[in-house]
Amino acid sequence: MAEDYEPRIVAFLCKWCSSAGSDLAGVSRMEYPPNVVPIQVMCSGSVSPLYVFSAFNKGADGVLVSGCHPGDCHYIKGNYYARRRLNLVKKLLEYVGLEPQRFRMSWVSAAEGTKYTQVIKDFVKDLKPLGPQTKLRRNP
Amino acid sequence: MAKIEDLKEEAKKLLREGKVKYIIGYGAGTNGWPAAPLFIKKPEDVDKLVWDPTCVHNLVRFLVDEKRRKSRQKQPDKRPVGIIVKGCDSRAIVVLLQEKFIDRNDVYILGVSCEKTGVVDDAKMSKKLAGKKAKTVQVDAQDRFVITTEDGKVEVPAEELLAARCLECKANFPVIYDVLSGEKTKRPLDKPFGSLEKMESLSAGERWSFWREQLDKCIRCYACRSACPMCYCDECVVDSINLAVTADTTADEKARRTRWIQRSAESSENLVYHLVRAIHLAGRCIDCGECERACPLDIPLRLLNKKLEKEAKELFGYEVGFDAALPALVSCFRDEDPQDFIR
Amino acid sequence: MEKTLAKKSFPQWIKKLDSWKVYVPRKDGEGRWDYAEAQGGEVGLDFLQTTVPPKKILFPQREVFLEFTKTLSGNRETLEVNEVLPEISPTVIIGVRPCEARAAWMLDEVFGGEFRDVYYWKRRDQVALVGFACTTPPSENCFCTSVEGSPHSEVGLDLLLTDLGERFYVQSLTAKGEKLISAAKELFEDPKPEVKKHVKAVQAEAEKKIKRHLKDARPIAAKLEGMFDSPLWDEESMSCLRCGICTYLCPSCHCFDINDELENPSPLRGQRVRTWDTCQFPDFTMHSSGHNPRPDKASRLRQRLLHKFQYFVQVYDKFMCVGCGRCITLCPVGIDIIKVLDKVRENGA
Amino acid sequence: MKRTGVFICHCGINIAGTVDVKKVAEELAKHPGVVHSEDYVYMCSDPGQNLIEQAIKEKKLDGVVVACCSPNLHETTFRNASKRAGLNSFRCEIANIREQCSWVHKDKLKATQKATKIARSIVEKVRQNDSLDALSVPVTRRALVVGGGIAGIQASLDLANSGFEVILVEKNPSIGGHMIQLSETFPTLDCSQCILTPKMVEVSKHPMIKLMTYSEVQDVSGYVGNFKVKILKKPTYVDPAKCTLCDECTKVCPIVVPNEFDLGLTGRRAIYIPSPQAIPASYTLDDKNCPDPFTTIACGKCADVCKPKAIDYDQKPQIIEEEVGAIIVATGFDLYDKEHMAEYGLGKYADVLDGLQFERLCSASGPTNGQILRPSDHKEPKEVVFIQCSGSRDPENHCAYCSKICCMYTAKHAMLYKHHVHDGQAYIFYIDIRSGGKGYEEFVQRAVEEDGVVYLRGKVSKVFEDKGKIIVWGVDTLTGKSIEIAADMVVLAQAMRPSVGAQELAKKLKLALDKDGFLAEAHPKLRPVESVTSGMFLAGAAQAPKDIPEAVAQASGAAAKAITILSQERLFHSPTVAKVFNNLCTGCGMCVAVCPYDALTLKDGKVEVNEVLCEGCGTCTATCLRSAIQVKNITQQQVAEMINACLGG
Repeated sequence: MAEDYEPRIVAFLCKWCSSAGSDLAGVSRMEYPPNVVPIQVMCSGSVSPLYVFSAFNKGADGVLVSGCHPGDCHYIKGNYYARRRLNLVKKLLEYVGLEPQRFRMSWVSAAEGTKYTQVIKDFVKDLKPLGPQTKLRRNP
Repeated sequence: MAKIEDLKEEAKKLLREGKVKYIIGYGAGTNGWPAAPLFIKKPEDVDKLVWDPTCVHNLVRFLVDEKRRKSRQKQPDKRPVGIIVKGCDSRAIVVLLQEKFIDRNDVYILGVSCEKTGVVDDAKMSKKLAGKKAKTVQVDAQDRFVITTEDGKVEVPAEELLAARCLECKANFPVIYDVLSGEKTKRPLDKPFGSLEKMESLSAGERWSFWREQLDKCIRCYACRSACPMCYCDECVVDSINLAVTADTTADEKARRTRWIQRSAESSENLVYHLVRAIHLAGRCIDCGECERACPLDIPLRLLNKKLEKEAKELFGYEVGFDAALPALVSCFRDEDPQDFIR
Repeated sequence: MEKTLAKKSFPQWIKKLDSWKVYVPRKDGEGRWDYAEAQGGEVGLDFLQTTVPPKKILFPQREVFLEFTKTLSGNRETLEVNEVLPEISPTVIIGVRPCEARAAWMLDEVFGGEFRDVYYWKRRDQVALVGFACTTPPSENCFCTSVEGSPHSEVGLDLLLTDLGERFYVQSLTAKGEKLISAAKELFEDPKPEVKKHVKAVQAEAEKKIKRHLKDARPIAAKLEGMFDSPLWDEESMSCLRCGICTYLCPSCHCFDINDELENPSPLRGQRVRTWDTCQFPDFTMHSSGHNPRPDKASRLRQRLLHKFQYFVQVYDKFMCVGCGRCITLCPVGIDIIKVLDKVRENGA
Repeated sequence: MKRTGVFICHCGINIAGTVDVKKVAEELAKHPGVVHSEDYVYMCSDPGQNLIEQAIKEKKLDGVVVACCSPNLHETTFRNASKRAGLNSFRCEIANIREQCSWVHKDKLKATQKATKIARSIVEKVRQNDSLDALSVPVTRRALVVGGGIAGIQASLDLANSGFEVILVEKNPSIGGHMIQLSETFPTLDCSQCILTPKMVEVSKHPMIKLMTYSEVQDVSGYVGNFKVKILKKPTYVDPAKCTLCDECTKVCPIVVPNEFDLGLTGRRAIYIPSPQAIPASYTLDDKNCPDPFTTIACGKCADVCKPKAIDYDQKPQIIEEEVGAIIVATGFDLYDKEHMAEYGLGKYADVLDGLQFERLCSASGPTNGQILRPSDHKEPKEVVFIQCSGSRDPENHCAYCSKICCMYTAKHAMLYKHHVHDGQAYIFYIDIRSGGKGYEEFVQRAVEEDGVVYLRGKVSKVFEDKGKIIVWGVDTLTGKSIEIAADMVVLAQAMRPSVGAQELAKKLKLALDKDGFLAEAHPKLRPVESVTSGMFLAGAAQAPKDIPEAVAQASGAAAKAITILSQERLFHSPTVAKVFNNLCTGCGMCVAVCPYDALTLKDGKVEVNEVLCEGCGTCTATCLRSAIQVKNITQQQVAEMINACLGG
């Protein structure tokens, strides 16, 4: 694997917890790798499996979905639906042979800037040895 | 094997009394055999009905057509449609009811129990016959398949020729019906997800090579979704063509149809198509195996859907097709849903 | 030119065709036949019919027409468009069934004529078709003889090989065919006089083996003209699933769609591509207004039959059906074009 | 929309220090549909905002992207600027390139590339944003308060005193809740009834409060600002206007049942007044016990003796419909069931009491007129064991949570006991003492120091009766010694549970419950008095165990929150709500099932959105198999383009 390979990651962050947590990481000037481009969604419950497949299809090496901790959802229970739906997505992706490291989900609260930073660091670290994702990607 | 003589009587009665619009059943197919869907409008045609182990089709698919047809008619005939269903097919009706796609009064269900057998797998049978052509398949009193060929009869234990889904069938009798032919015999099931074992034992790399090879064959003829009774959407999300346009659809709405994948039958696009289909069938697929059977290139699509059926069972304790009052798999959750995969 | 080729020399001949890209029928793990690039001299001779016809090589499911890039410098927007023509080396498909070569002949008509389709012809000109006359028992649903073809039709082929047991009887039909023979002249022999008789016998036998027949195809074509509004279409299409099997896998169906596929949003970059399409998909005739002139299965089944047996006959004086039987064999619900046409014949009779 | 303007903020060096803002502006200028792209040192400054306004006007922009700090900070600033320039504020969006980019990266090149991608993705989003106007609905400026305990009373008074009409619904015949049963209250030991009854009277006399006792909420529909409530008014068979409180009826009533007010320590008649201080001051004929369920004969004696003819057997239950703009739920608590506490002999031995029963024993209006006597033999108990955490802090067997007020009231009980029985000895078994609160720790100390209460740290293993004594076995974990006390009385500090029926009511109100069955607040820290449903607020022990001052504080908080709604003529609601594409909807109802706000309903085979209820979370969108429901301005099409933009380039 080329030394300078930088995985491309799309992160779907819920507005109320994870995006706010990521903001906190910024306010606290924590440093993490710039591989992630965040997309703010209202709730992790709104993350359709289509988003995940599409991100991989358009060339993402990793996809992260992050929402509020169970019980903390701004919309009461959206993250519970996300948890169920995306568990199935993960199982399916792994079943067709996608490396399990490539799709990830995390609970990051608005207070967990440190956790967000760690989630991203770990994700990038885990993706690097895998090299580019070519399986779902169009025109690899 | 159930005898359907009593169903025929019922069918005749229904048609004679005008209680149903028509009856969807099985008749002689191309070249007289195997069976093919048959639509009966007149009582005198009821005798064309056949029932044998080649009645593989899930006729519930045609209720979708019926609904579309009705929606096009100005004054639709509101009588129910009679339909012959096996155990698996009946579960499709349950899902259609669950999703309010049909109303219970839209159908008159003529249930047939597969009892101790089921339907034959064409490939297994060809292999067994080693080049000889089958003319008929029947079930004898010992629940064996009796195949008639040009050279005479061959008797085969049912397990050897049954379709994989029949071997994994939880309820080989209709779970919902108006009249039932045959006994509600449960088949003891050692391995409800046996067909997945091989795939699950492979490494990620091997699984990828397998699916890559299989899905590369896909020509996107969409027979899989066309044969599927659950794929009743007027427009599939992978199509970006605005099929479902009505008089009040605005130009804006037409323009804003997302193109998730390209039409080109390339391996990435094929894969995404099949992934989307699989995830959309999670908790909805009742394992009638029609997608796999319809596929002209023999892509083992059932393995995708079965996997999610298994996950739904194991992760969420969810079983589809038995209770129309149940919320959809992804429309509910339990506090204790697993989250070990979440950081 | 007529020659014979010993079966045992067959692999050697294929090896000699090293300046060609060679496709041969190959069986996969599940026993399904497909045209694939030759590996060594190995050729499966015991095949009946591939699932996907050789149309996929002449008229690929996806073809790039052009590539475009939109760039902006200062306030000037430039759209750069580059036409992409298929670059293919000389190709030979060995093991084409005569019916499929007849289909190629139909494609030639469609993509030729007044509006030559450059993309098609760029390929077509490079491709030679080597036919295998059908001597093995045909499929359950072969009916080529009913639609003006035969198990040993020469139309559209460059070479026709007839299996005589130990040897092939080789008929060269075009200059391309000559060239293929001359690649390994030494393997080919002049036929002995009695061979012709043998061939005739084999051919007669093959014709006899065809199990299915469509009577009076031409009169049916004439009859179809008055049947646009017949309730027959409704009846016969009841079990249709609206999938694309019958047309995608038909050697003569050739409808397509053109789309722009974006690869990058900024700067805007993408390709214009042609992909197969089929009249059996409900969106095929969808207008942007929401109106669909063929809104139901009946009208789509009618379209398929009318195109093949009425419109095409009117324009090209031939059926757009070669009787390969794929649409019958592969239809998941047993829709049978012969049976439907039989009903057309009997309609109103 | 094809005329987007992009504005990149330097934020001094906060952004420009790590992100090459010129380069981002340059790259964005090349993006399809971008007609204006510039950078400025402080976009949020007046000159910065002017740049945006000017560009909107001059270049006829139909979309604005400001790449700057988090949208939480200046989204409103820039949306207002856009609005001033005549652009719909929903066509302005923020690309967060500070908190989520410049502040967390060091590599300038990579940070610049990332900022470019973020900005591009927001351009793609804006391109498809609709112009939207806030939704507005008129407000019904009245409130419903459910529950007439101290929390409900306080909330009602606060609302009424602010000039809003209140309907106070109480399921029992009298308001006052559990507080009216208490004797003294900690830590001041003032008389509970003395401080509560003035408030109860104020409620009953307040012109803005419509008191509905012996009534229950049956159904609630509608949404914030406009709820429709159906209230069941159960018949009392007594006309309070005529009743003179002469008490003749109870004297002749032959039916005796346990008195709820004294928690079964005394009996009452089928016709009764709950307590001498009951509000409304009137009798109730309890139709569960009259006519006697065994004889099914209504004797009619009470009506015979009632001189003012206040008794009317023909009263029927009534359903009363009310319209309100806000609802406060103050349904209070009940004590953990006796049946669950058999291990400590509660309900089995007459001299094992729960906390509320002990309150009644201490109360001057109680069954013993304030003397502490054993229920079994009416003797003064000389040794009393108090057991804390009875049923609470025990996740294996009982409630996992801490019932919060028991440490304090047990100290109070021990103290009251000593004040009544000077030569008695009080023991308290405890796990920890939690005495956080003003004057609370001092209060506990007082119990130990002044009243000689013996605190034993440890759990009680067994309670049983032996020769007229209640034997308590326990362990003092501080000394490690086993302890056996032959007590005369045992008092259990039973855990507080949500009141009976609260769960059912929560269902009717579509309120969420937490894992313990208490009503769930909208946010545990920041929205502790709001329920998950907009326009409904929580007060008192219905939300979690709490003491009187906390319940009162929360009630006032809930009233204030309700007033934020009731004080408005109209309510405004974000217009980024779900929208159904009828052509694609098949009416399967999957989205209806997931909507946390019940904003979706099925009508004629299609889904309809109640825009006022919808909060725009988009869970419906991800659930729909057909992409037939989308949230405005964050549609799947938009996200698809954003994904594209994030990965392109």
